[in-house]
Amino acid sequence: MTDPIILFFLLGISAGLLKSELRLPVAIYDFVSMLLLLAIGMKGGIELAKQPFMLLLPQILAVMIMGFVLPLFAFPVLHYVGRFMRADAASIAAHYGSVSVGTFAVAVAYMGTNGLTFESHMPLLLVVLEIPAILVGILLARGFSGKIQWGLVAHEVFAGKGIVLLLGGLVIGWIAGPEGVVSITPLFFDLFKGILALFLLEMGLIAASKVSSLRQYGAFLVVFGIAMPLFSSAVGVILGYALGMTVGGTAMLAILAASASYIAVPAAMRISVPEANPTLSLTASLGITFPFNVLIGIPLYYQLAATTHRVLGG
Amino acid sequence: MTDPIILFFLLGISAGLLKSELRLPVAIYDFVSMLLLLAIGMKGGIELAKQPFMLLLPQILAVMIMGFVLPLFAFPVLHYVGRFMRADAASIAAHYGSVSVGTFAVAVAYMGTNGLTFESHMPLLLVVLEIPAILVGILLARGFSGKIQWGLVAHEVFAGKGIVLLLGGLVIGWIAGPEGVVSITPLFFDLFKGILALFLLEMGLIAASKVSSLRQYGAFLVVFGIAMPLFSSAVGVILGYALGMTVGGTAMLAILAASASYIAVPAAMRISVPEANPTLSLTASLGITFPFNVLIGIPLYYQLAATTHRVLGG
Amino acid sequence: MTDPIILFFLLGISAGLLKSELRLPVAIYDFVSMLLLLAIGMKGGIELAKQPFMLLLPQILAVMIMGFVLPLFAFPVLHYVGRFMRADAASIAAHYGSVSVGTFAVAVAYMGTNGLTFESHMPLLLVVLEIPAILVGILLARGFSGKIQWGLVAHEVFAGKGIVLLLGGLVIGWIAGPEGVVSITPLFFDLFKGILALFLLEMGLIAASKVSSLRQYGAFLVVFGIAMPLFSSAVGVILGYALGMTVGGTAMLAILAASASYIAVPAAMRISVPEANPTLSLTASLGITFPFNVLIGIPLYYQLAATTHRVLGG
Amino acid sequence: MNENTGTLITIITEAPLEHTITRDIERLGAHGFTITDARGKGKRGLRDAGWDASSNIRIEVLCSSDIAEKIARRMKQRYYMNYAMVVYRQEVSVSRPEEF
Amino acid sequence: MNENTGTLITIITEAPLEHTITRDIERLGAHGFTITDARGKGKRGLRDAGWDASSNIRIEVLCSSDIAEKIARRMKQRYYMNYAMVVYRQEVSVSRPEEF
Amino acid sequence: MNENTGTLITIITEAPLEHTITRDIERLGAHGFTITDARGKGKRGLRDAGWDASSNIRIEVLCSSDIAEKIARRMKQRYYMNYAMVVYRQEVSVSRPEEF
Ligand SMILES: Nc1ncnc2c1ncn2[C@@H]1O[C@H](COP(=O)(O)O)[C@@H](O)[C@H]1O
Ligand SMILES: Nc1ncnc2c1ncn2[C@@H]1O[C@H](COP(=O)(O)O)[C@@H](O)[C@H]1O
Ligand SMILES: Nc1ncnc2c1ncn2[C@@H]1O[C@H](COP(=O)(O)O)[C@@H](O)[C@H]1O
Ligand code: NA
Ligand code: NA
Ligand code: NA
Repeated sequence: MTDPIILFFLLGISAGLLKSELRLPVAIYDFVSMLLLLAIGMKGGIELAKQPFMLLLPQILAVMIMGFVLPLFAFPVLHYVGRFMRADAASIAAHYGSVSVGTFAVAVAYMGTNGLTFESHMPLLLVVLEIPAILVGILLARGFSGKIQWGLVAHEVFAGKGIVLLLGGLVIGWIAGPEGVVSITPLFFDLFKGILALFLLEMGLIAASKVSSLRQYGAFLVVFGIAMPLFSSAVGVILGYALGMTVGGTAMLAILAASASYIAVPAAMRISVPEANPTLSLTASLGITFPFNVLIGIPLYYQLAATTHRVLGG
Repeated sequence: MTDPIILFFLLGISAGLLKSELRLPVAIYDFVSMLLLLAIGMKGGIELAKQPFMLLLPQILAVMIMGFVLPLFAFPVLHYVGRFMRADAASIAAHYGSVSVGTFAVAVAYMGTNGLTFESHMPLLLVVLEIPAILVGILLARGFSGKIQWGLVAHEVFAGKGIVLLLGGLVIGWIAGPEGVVSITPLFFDLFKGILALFLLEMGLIAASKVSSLRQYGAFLVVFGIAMPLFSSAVGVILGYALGMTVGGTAMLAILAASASYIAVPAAMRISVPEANPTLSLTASLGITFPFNVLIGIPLYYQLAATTHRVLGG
Repeated sequence: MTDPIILFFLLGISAGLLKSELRLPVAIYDFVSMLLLLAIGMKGGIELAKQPFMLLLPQILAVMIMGFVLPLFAFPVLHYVGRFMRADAASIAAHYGSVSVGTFAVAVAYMGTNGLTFESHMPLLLVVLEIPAILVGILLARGFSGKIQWGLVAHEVFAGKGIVLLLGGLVIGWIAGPEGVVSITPLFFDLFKGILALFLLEMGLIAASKVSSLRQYGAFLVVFGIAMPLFSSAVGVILGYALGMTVGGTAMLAILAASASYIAVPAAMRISVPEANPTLSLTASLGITFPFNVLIGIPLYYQLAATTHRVLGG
Repeated sequence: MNENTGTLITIITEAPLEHTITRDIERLGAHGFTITDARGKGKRGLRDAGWDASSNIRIEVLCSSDIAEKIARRMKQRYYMNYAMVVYRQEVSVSRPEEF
Repeated sequence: MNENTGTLITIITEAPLEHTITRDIERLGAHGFTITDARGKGKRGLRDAGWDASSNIRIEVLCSSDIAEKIARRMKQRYYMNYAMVVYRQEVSVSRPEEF
Repeated sequence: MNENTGTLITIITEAPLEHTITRDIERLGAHGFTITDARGKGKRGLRDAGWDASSNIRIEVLCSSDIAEKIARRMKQRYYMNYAMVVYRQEVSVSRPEEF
């Protein structure tokens, strides 16, 4: 039994490859994204209310460091092996150091479908992981000496739709608590997987539209778009295990590490590293890594986490 | 007790006639249509999974032949009695030989409300019936000698939103099966009738906007827009009975036969028979036949099917 | 435990003040408004079916008179104290004499959350209250001698989206009755509070965007935007008590009286009193009164109604 | 090609005026118009389209210079005072001149 | 600034023709185009955009006057008869002329 | 009618630049602007508006030819290199010239 949301993704890819005129209207895509972001945020916030925040601080810090470190691995590979220009390598590295909310949503659905559980503060780590890679990317492109409009960058990141809705949902869930949100459950939680299905339909169409640029930019990007998430997921698994997370939490951290941004980071890079070609990074992130993670990666990373815990004990 | 979705349709017509500024935003109309198409497709697919496909082949073939034959009846009436130009007669004939998903959705709701059942593979027959009339319409307009860009026509039909979503939904339902789709039931099935109500509100507004063109094109179009579905429904009832369908299935086939396309066929005709005036066919299909079928036709055709089965036995 | 819909409103205000790029797409705002209007109308209609219409006539008349009287209080204050031009004072007065459906929806949610009940024909009074203030506003601006295109005004008011959907919903609910609407309950009633949450998110963003005009137009508008609803709510409470309403009904009437229009009235004023500056009235209505009512007013007016009933007996 | 110059007059104004203005345009003798949704800023402040009443439309009319003159005059007389509005005109060459 | 005059050709037509016409435009040598959604009225009646098939698009192409001439001709020959369409041209000064 | 010629400068570029560019425009002395959403194709490939970041906007500014010159220059200097952008200018006659 295949999860129907994956079938929606495949339908999107197929329709896109057949050059169907099918598209989600932009307003609907925005609507669907907003609902997912708010729902994920609220889910996290509700659970967060149940535990003392201070206990999470070490995890938050460790994960933040991972967000700084991952792009530092990606950059030299892209710049020296892949022979990308400095700006392009930095921008792609930032995309892969940050996270994708869409991938996270699919992972949440995957865990639910398979009756698996994970640490409930994962949405918080999602928010935490969005940002460090952006800073690293900018510094990699400009160097420490470069003139960077940090104010603009900060506004772009923190006032961007994604963070506002995720954090806003988190706070709402936190304050309202599990009973508080009962009245809005039908829209935000009961419809979650249906809305996710529509989202994945559009993501499939978008992924398919990247095929022609893939051909243009060649094999290295394809290899990188698969190898990098594999590497990052291993880092995520090790970190999750080291932090004493459950198998589910370890898997989710691996998935976060493996996912590549396609909303927050492109917007920030376009403003702060405009000479980087956005087609390159979006082709890799949306055309290769997102489909790879959704179709193959998520169960794989879960296996990796489970095996690690079994072998090392825990 | 009137079904509220019919009341929404009447509200739309009234608001339209009162020249209210009420309109569903285009993006919402698209959204609502997508949900209906996917839901109908999935419903069909889920049931289809339960029966061997080969047993359906004879029905599929017979229904396809009906799709070829109906426009051949309509064309001479339109061309010789109605004195429409060859291209216009061919185009209108194609509209009436094909089907309307909106009418089908209302019929599904009608059957549900009244606790009636029908063969679950009806959505498959819906897809099957969309296409033959288009081919016949093009040939009637161009003749066999004419230069027709079949590639373009095929792309327009098969890559069009309607077929992709219906067939896509069908396949998703088929693969996922009844348990698979449970998680997306709240969006696609629980909201079905509410979404259909919004769709009918807009359809009422559109139908009302055709009134002025109705006046312009005269009485023949009105008579044809009612007589043709009555005739087609009779053909549908006979075929359904002959194929050994249940009363419900016979009624649904009659409804399919009686409905007139307003999405797939207009798009295909605009490309392959551009000299046909689209206002003519859309006025008939949306301004007369759709309201007639929704308000009067559906229960009527059901009665016809029930009476036929009673009289002839079965 | 704070109601999450209020938290959504606060999120909207915060995001707006932080100059976030967050916005509900226009099509989604329209969609959400339509759902709320239809749901409120239907709720009223369903209940209305249970009681003889004639018994309501006195209440309807009394409330209508309140709608004529309130702007007559507001106008001199605005014109002579606030020193607004005749047209501007008339237009603002009309806004405050009429009602806000958004405020009403929040009040419905508030009553529901707190297990409070109210007379079920309130949506009818909502419709009744929309219109008189518009007529008064126009006459205040033009005088009885002025040439007024009443036909245009009537069309703008009665064919406007708001009234058509409210009244349409009312009639649908009335005819279909409680069993009739069961099939469309998931969309219109189960999702109600979630949809309202999204609506309030956008309203928060809009309210925040009025801050700069607030600064420009000064303190009087702020004071008026709070004092006027307080005064009107007192009138509403007295009228509700005098009409023999329950505590809940009295509170709802107070809320209706206290709310200020931001859709129907601005549209009508723009056409019939175009020299009035729409920024003034919308700044007051959306920037001050709506937030005040949502955050403070609704519970306050309920207390006022409860105290009045307790003190005066009933 | 049979080609001719005509005048293109563009009106940028408040969205709710759509029906009134297109009626004006047709009465003044123009045979058609094209409308796109817009947002903008001018002396009446920001009109950001988040809201029906705060959005703009951009109306284009191809017509003779006489009719364009009449339209511009009418706009000025009926709407300039009280509504957000900008009007400008250009000469263009039209490929289907017979109708204007 | 290195600046040059070019021709701006604007085509207003039925939305479903988007792909066919942009293909035509590119084949005739133009290096780009810009499209906005529109609604309107003309000799083929009201096209009010409530409906995909009843909405218009407005295509703008910056190109040399030669290519504009070819595009106008092609539109006339292939679409005028059967589709709602209006085409007009203007001279404009372009700030990035090297490409046109 | 009191009428005057002015310059209409049109900028077609990436949607996320909206705020930065309108700020530039106002700083350079223009009193207003009008924006419509668009999609298109140019030397930086297809920008098909399915996606916020991949959609275009079309900014129109009515101003004096001096200010138009400044705007064009500023666009060239700040955005041409790294962003999808096309800029062109026309003379138009404006019915409300006092403000430009
Ligand atoms: N200088 C300008 N250039 C381009 N568009 C303008 C200009 N001034 C005003 N507009 C547009 O016309 C609308 C109404 O202008 P106004 O009446 O000046 O507020 C604005 O919302 C803009 O869309
Ligand atoms: N005189 C006109 N001025 C501006 N736009 C026009 C004019 N005539 C037609 N149009 C536009 O071109 C489309 C097709 O025109 P037509 O082929 O005349 O129906 C219409 O829907 C309008 O959007
Ligand atoms: N020749 C052209 N004619 C009209 N619009 C163009 C042209 N070239 C580019 N554009 C528009 O300008 C945007 C950016 O162009 P570019 O920087 O060439 O990619 C494109 O996405 C188009 O919308
Ligand atoms: Na990552
Ligand atoms: Na049919
Ligand atoms: Na009021």
